[in-house]
Formats: sequence, structure tokens, C-alpha cells
Amino acid sequence: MALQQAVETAVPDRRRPERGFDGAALRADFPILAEPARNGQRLVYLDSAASSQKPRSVIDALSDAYEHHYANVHRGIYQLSEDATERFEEARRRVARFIGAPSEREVVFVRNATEAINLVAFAWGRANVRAGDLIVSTEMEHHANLVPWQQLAAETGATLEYVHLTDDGRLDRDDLARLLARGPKLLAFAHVSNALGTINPVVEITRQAHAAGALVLLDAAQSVPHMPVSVGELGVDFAVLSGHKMLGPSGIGALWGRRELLDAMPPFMTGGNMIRRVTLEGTEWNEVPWKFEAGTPAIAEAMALTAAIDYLEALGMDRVRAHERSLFEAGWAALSSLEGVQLLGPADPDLHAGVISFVIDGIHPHDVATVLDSEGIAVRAGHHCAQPVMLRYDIPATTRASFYVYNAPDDVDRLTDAIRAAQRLFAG
Amino acid sequence: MALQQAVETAVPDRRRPERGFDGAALRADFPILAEPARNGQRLVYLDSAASSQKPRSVIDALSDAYEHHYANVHRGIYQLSEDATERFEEARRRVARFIGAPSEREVVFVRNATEAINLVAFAWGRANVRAGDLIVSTEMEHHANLVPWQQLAAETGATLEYVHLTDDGRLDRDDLARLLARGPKLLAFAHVSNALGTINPVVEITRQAHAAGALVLLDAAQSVPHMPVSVGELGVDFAVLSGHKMLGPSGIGALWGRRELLDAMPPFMTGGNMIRRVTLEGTEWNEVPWKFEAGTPAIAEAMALTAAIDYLEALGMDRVRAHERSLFEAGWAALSSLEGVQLLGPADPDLHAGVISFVIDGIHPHDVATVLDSEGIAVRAGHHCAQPVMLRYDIPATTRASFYVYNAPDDVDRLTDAIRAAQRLFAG
Amino acid sequence: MDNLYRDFILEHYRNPHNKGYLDPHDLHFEDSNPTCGDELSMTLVLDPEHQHIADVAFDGRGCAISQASASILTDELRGMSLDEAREMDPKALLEGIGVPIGPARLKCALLSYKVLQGAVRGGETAWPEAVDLAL
Amino acid sequence: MDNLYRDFILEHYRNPHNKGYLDPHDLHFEDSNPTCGDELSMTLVLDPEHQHIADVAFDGRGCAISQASASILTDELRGMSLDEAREMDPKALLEGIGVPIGPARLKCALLSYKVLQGAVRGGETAWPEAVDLAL
Ligand SMILES: Cc1ncc(COP(=O)(O)O)c(C=O)c1O
Ligand SMILES: Cc1ncc(COP(=O)(O)O)c(C=O)c1O
Repeated sequence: MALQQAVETAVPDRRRPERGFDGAALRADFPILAEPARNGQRLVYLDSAASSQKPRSVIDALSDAYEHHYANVHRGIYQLSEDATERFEEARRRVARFIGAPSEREVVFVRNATEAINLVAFAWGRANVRAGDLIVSTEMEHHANLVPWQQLAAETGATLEYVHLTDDGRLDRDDLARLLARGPKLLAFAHVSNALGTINPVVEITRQAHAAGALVLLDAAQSVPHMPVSVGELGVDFAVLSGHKMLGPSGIGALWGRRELLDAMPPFMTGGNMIRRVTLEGTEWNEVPWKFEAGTPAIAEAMALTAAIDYLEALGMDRVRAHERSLFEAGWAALSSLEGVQLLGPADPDLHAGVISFVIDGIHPHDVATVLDSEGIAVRAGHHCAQPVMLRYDIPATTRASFYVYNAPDDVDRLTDAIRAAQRLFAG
Repeated sequence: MALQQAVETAVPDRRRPERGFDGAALRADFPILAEPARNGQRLVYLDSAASSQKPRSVIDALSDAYEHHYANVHRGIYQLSEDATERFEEARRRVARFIGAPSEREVVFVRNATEAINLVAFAWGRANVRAGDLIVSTEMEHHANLVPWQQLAAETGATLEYVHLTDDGRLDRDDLARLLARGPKLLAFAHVSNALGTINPVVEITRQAHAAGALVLLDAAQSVPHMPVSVGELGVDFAVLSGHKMLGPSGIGALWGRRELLDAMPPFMTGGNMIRRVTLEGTEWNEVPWKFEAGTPAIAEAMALTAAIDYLEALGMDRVRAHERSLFEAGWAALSSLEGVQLLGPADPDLHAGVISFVIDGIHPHDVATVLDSEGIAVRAGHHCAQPVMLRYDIPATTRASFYVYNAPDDVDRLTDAIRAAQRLFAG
Repeated sequence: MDNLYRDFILEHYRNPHNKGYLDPHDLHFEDSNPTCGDELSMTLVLDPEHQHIADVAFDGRGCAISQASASILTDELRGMSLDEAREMDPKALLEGIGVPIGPARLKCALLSYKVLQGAVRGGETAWPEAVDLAL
Repeated sequence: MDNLYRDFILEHYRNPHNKGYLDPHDLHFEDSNPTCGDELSMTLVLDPEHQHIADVAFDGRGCAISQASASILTDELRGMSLDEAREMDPKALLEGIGVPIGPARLKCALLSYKVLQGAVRGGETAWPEAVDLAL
């Protein structure tokens, strides 16, 4: 397997994680990248921030689940169902370990990061936020970490404020301090911005927020797939992620929350599996995390998420980060050398994940994406579900190239060449 | 392929759907049923009401999705994403057609039937139900169609009443009439009871409910997989289903609702994809159905649901129903001939789906399930997430055998023999 | 797709027809495609009977497809009756563009159509059903 | 698993040890497993120093595993100190049952343990962590 080789040939790097690994060698593990795309050209997939491609091992894990281990989980008194339950719960343990959670009882399976945030907004929010309370989010958030708080504020009469951004795409720390001084109930912010690539200093900000008496919800959708993340070490109170962005299947994600917070929260959705006892008069809830998992969960998807975590752990998350950091540096250098290309977000590679958002003078980002697509390069163009970022920088949209384990310097070259070609084309 | 053969050898049956088809011949299509289970015995899977097994074509559709057509859907301006979007939306059209919905714009993808009911309880319920209003559910509902209404009633001050059951497991129509006379806002009931097997007369009940001014939510989780269902012909207002019970993958289900109802409802969860425009001040929602689909959906699962529908349509839903009806008749006859076995639900095969719930004198249902499991027979034992049914018949639990396309008379024989063996064992 | 920009569209984008603002005019409408920020306005002058379109101009900013499509659409309008404009099939415009437009960019291609409809129907209209996928 | 019922458990289920109700008694507790309706009560008589268990009986109805496990557990209790009973490892009971219990039935097997804990600790206790999977 290519993963095996990449890990082995990269052995010296084990002690030098700053070196990363050869992404091109991993492509053989990803069927969609291994096959020739249109015009015989190799597909250059630069949209992993929207959703990642899947290695053979994850696809096989799904088949294996349905071929050998499938039954509904929980309560089934037969071997197949006990086996399925054990594998489903094993996935929970693996997610917990992967994100440094103290206990798997703190990991709730959901569809995606969006549902995880909504769960907190509904279950924690409706029980804890009152008229006049303050919630703080930021101007760089994905809509998933904005709109649920707008809704919560509208329903409860709470106030929602946003930390503003600096010109180079960082959180304005003075503005943050000013808002924290007003004693918010919650600070909800992203570890990594999907629209700008900015990596936020989570430990520091969390310390400040806690000192101000706020709980912290971390949107880790763009960090957990790309760098070592330990919710324990970061000190946050809630964290959310999506499996489909970390080599896992669609339809599965997770909420992590501190046990005492989850215990105290009422449920969100209700139905089978999250219940201890139902009578016509009322209901007793199950314990966490099951209290928050109503109905039949994404069983095979959870099992396949284990395979995704296996793949990432075999690479090593510090080396995944090193790999993407080197791609970012190469991409940033190449694109900033082009005339008429503006790059968004901080230039410092310590503060920037493997996401490069840019605009080209005189060419609309949608046109850039279409031209790149005709060259076999998949990038995203639009507001990246972060319209306030577009408003902040007064642009209609950006083009975004985002990197993952299967990208390599040759992808940066193809991207750069294609942008040059687009510029020539539009210059006429 | 076994499906092909079964359909072909069953050609005469095409004109005589009452004949069904040979379930044993289909097993070759289901990898988990084709392999020898423990002790070299064939697995007799009689828990399809909890979740069905998956045919090779569905498993392959998942792999195919990830190997050739995977990208995030909507908004991606490159061929791969447009292809994924088209296939995802094609799944929506196929679900709409399969359940006789007038328009695919009325089909919302969710995780499962439970989420679909919660969506209605949150979005429609919070906007339309007031203190003093009446909601009517029934004593035979799955917890998924009970607890969300308990929660809605508790939050709004509405009253929740339940239609009682007759001794043979049907809805008490007098009780229903009495409750409808009180002018409820909503009647929520199951097409088929998962705990009793009862098939409710949906058309009649819906007509009565509409005459009383109530909307009707149909829990079709146990009917859509097993018989022809047309929401248009049934005349209901909302219907819910789970993909995993109809040969499809876990993690995908659907809500169907009348367009004008969905249009008028506020969203449920919020985030990316369900939004037209976001500013820091507020948000404009997307159109239905996307207004209700926040975040990245279960993309590959939707695509594979298309393959499940293909499989069922190739068999023909009238023949699926005829097949299960004949298994029900065989099972009911065999089990009622055993001494000390009580069967629940109506004896009339027109009113009973392929679900047989029973209790055995002197043997706890959990012990029955464990003994059957040791014989390679997977049945469910417990309250089937329908505790009020257990209270109604004053039993702690039942053992339940449920049939699907891959079952055949030999499964009924194995079940009957194993029950006899359990009785001998416990008699000592 | 590959030559989408190469020929027809880029030509119209670089050298748009009917670009500008008619003053005075009989009809005026403007709209935008919020997902990509395309903005478009259209001004129309009618014949003395107010039955036919005598002159038309568009203004706006945005992607090549939305601007080219406005250029192509407005070329067709002179002499057309208002009824004909109202009943125009959006597919005709897509065909007029001459290159396949992927679902994700249908809104770009149809913004000019939507603005025209707003002008001739006297108020905002829904996106044509064809753009559902692009939402 | 195959012989789970055949031998030890079925023997205890058919001919339970220590079944009944001690009157008078020093400690009493009862509990149920709501998911399957198993019910169990336990009565204990202590030695004069109130340090050791002198006699014990259980009563109840439910599945073979819950009833057999109560029979097996109560056999172990006579002469045991209250502290020992409080510190008893639920795994010891599972081992005492002698056949593997699948996760879905752990609660059946551990109901007697939970009832004992309720009696010797003077109030309801949580299910042992081992049954998490069975929830
Ligand atoms: C009648 C009925 N309704 C609802 C459900 C809930 O389905 P899910 O767990 O897929 O949400 C079930 C599942 O058992 C059911 O049988
Ligand atoms: C920072 C961030 N948060 C949340 C989300 C929402 O993820 P999902 O669509 O999987 O719910 C995304 C996805 O783009 C994201 O980038």
C-alpha cells in the first residue's frame, strides 16, 4: 500500500516531523486520484477543505461493515448486533483518543460539524442563555458557527457580537478583549478559518475567555483533519468536527463536550436509543452520549471513520501538518509571485493552514474556477459559506485552493501554470 | 445476479403480484447472508424491522460513489462536484418517485425517520402549536413518533393524547373519533407498527383527520420498505422514512411534506447550504428542500439509496408485499400451532405486515433471543422502542421476527424449530 | 466546457454589446446573484405603443458568464414584443450562449434573464426552475 | 455462548438458591432493569455486630440470566463483611456466572449486583461502567 511505503520511506522523518512525506506517493491509495481524469490529465484535487477524498481502506471498511458486521446497534440480543455495537462504540473510542478527549462518553456522533453546533445551540443554548446575555462569535466563522447563534439570540433575546478581523485575516485581539470584558456566556470560534486559512491561537484565547467566565466552543472542522488536536490540552469546552473532511465517509461527524456540561444539558432530538424509559406520561433520558443520539445512527459510517483515523494516525498528525505547511509555503510563494493575484490571510506559515484563498484582478473567482476545471484542477470559488469574510474584505468571492495528504508540489505547479493561463486568456 | 434471476423466473408473477418471488434465491445478492455463519449454519436474519441487510449493488454503489463521483455537493464549480450534485439530486428525485410525491422539491434528506419527525416537531411545531392546542398520537407508536410530541407539548403547553389500542393490536377507531372531535392540530401515526405488525388504514384515518381540521404526519418507516406507498394517494401531509430499513445505507432518511407546508415552515438546523445570504445582522433562507439541509449532507449514502430503490423497483413493491404476506401467513400459522406461544397484533393478513411479535409462556423474550441466536437466528427481543405497547398488553417485552425480501419459508421453519427447542430446554 | 471562455463568451465579455444606461427609459430593473455577487441592471425603451422593445442597455459587474449572457440576451431584444419577452424560454438563452453551462453556474447565465423578467413583469420573479440545482 | 442456558444458568434458573423473603431483615433493596422489565428484591440479615452478612434471600421475576445471577451471587454472600460486599468487583460476578455474557445482556447479569449495592450502601447506585455498551 502506498501509505505503507510513504510511511516507511519517510522513516527518517519520524524524528523530524517538520519534513512531512511524499503526498504524490499516497495518491495510489485514493482511487479517484489514481484514475486518469478528463483529457488524460491527472485530477488535481484542491478542494479538501470542502470535503476530502477517501482512501481505499476507508471505502473497503464501508464494504466490510455491510458485508460482515451490519445490524442495528444497541439492544440487539444476537451476535451480529453485538458485533456491530462493539465496532460502533470502538469508533467512538477512536475519535475520543484522536482528539485527546478524556473519555469516549464525551463524544456524540452526529451527521456533521453543523449538526454538532446546532445541538449545542439548541440543547445547551435554550437551557442556559437568557434575554440580555451575550454570545460572541467572530467575523471569520463558517455560516455553521454563525447562524445557529443568530437564531439562538433571536429566540432568547440574547445579544450576538462578532470579533472583527485584522487586514491580514487574524482575529482582532483588542476587539476580542473588549467583547470578553462584557462577560459573554459563550465564545464560539474556529480553530482554522476555512475561508482564510488562519490558525487561531486557541489556548490563549480560551484562557482569556474562561477568565471572563465564558464557555468556549471550538469549531475544529478545519483543524482536526490537518494537525494534531487535543481538546484536553486546548482547554476548550465543546469541539465539533466532520468525518468527511478527514478522509472519512459523509454522514458522520462528532460533538465533543465536557462530561459535566453534556450531563447537565437536556436532549436535542428525541426518539429511540436516547431513552431509558417511556410512558405515555413522560420520559427518562439515557446517559451521555446516547442521550444525544436519537434514532438509528450512521452505523457503517462510524465504523469507516475508524479506518480514516487509522490512516491519519499511520501518517502521524504532526507530519500531516508539516506536509501541508510545506505545500502552503510553496503555494504562497508561487502565487504571490504572480502579478495581479491578491492572497488573503496571514503570510506567516505558523498562522496559516493549507488553505490559500485568493482573488485575481479582472477575473471573477467563478471564472477562475471554471478555467481551472477545464485544466483538470478542482478548486472552490465563492463565499465558502463565510459571507461576512467577503463583506469584511469587500470582495464578492474568492478562489480557494486547499491541500491535504495526497497533494504534492506538482499540484502547486499545475495550479500556478493554470492561473497564468487564465490570466493570458482574459487579457485576450 | 440473483435479483435478475428471481425477477426472470418470477415473470409469470409479474401479472400475479400476489405470488411474490423466491426470497431464498435473492440471498446470493446479500453478502452477509451468502456467507456461512457460526457453526457452518446459514444466518437466518429476522430483524429487518430494526434494520435491513444490504445487497451487493448498494455496497458497490457506495464504493462507486467514493471512487468516481465524490466531492462536496452544491456550489462546487468543477466537473466532479457538479457530477456529485447531479447524482445527489437524482437520489432525491428517485425517493420522490418511489413514494409517489408530486415533486422532489418536497423531499428533505435527513439521517433517519427520527430526525424527520423531530424536524417537523421543531420547525412546524414551534411555529404552529400553542398552549391549549391538541396533538394526537397513538399507543402503538415507536418512541420516535411519541417523544418529540411529548417534548413539543411540554414546551408549548399543548396537550398530547394517544389513541388507544384494541386487544388485537389495532387502533381503537371510537377512541380516534372521540379525540378527533376535539379538533387536534396534528395526528401523528404509523402506517405499520414495528412492535405489533399492524397495518393501519391510512386513507380512511387521514380523511377523518382532515375533516376534523388536523394535519396528518405518517410514520412510514415500516411501510415504505415493504409495500407500495404513495403519499399522494394516501393524502397525508408529512411522511417519514429511513433508508437503512429499505436496503439502503445507514445515515440517510427522508422527510416528505406538502410544498406549501414546507415553504411556510421556518428552518430547523442552520448553517451552510440552507442559506441564501448571511450578514452579521441576519440571514435569508434558501428554498425548500435545501432550507432544511444544513451542512454537508450524507452524499454517498444518498447516491447508494438510489441503488436500493433500483433493487426494490426491479422486484416490484406489490410483489415485495405479496412475498412478505405469504411469509407472515406461514409464520403466523406455524407459531400459533405451538403451545404456550402468544402472538400479538391482528390475525388478518390484510392488516398485518411481515412482523410477528410473540411471547412464550415461562421464557423471557431476552432468553428466547439468546437461545435463537445460538441457533444462528437473529430476532429482536425487548420493547422495540415502543414501551407503551408493552404497558398496554402488560408484558415486559416481546420477541419479534420480521421478514424481508431475502427471507423464505425455510426461515420460518428454522424459527419454529428453534422455538420448540427453546421450550424443551426451559422445560428441562 | 473546455472552450467555454475561449471564444464566444470571452468575446462578449471583453466587448459587451448594449452596455450602458438608457436615459430616459421606460423600464428599469436590477438584481444580483447573492452567491457570487454578480450585479446587473437593465434599461429598456419601448416603442410609442408601448408594445415592443425599441432599445435596451445593461450595466453591471460580475463573472464573464453573467456579463456575456447579458450581452447576448440584449442583442435579441430589439423589436421583440413585451409579451414575447415575458414568455421567453430561459432555455433559449442557454442555447444562445452556445456552450454548455454546468449547474453550478446556471444562475450566472440566467441572471440577465431574471433581470429582464423583472423589467417586463414589473417586479422581481423567481429563478427559473432550471437553476434549482445551482442553489 | 451456545451452552449458556444448557448448564449452569438454566440449573440456577430452574432451581434458584436463596429465593424468598427474609422477615425480619436488616437490609432490603429492590430495583428493576427497565429495558427488559426484570425485577429483583433482596433481603439481608446481619450478624449481631452488623458487620457481616448472616443470611440473604432474593425474590424477583425476569429472564434466566438475571434470576440465575441472583442465585449465584447470593450463594457467595453469607459470612461476607459489609465492606467486602461494597467493594465487590462486578467482574467477579460475571466470572462466577461462568459463561460469557454479551454486552446486550450485561444489565441482566448485573441487576443482582446493583440490588446488592443498593442494599449495602443504603440507596440506589449507578450501573457499573461495564454495562455502558448495553444501554
Ligand atoms: C415505526 C418506526 N418509526 C420510526 C423508527 C425510527 O427509525 P430510525 O431509528 O431509523 O430513525 C422506527 C425504527 O425502528 C420504526 O420502526
Ligand atoms: C470551519 C468550518 N466549520 C464548519 C463547517 C461545516 O461542516 P459540515 O458542512 O460538514 O457540517 C465547515 C465546512 O466547510 C468549515 O469549514
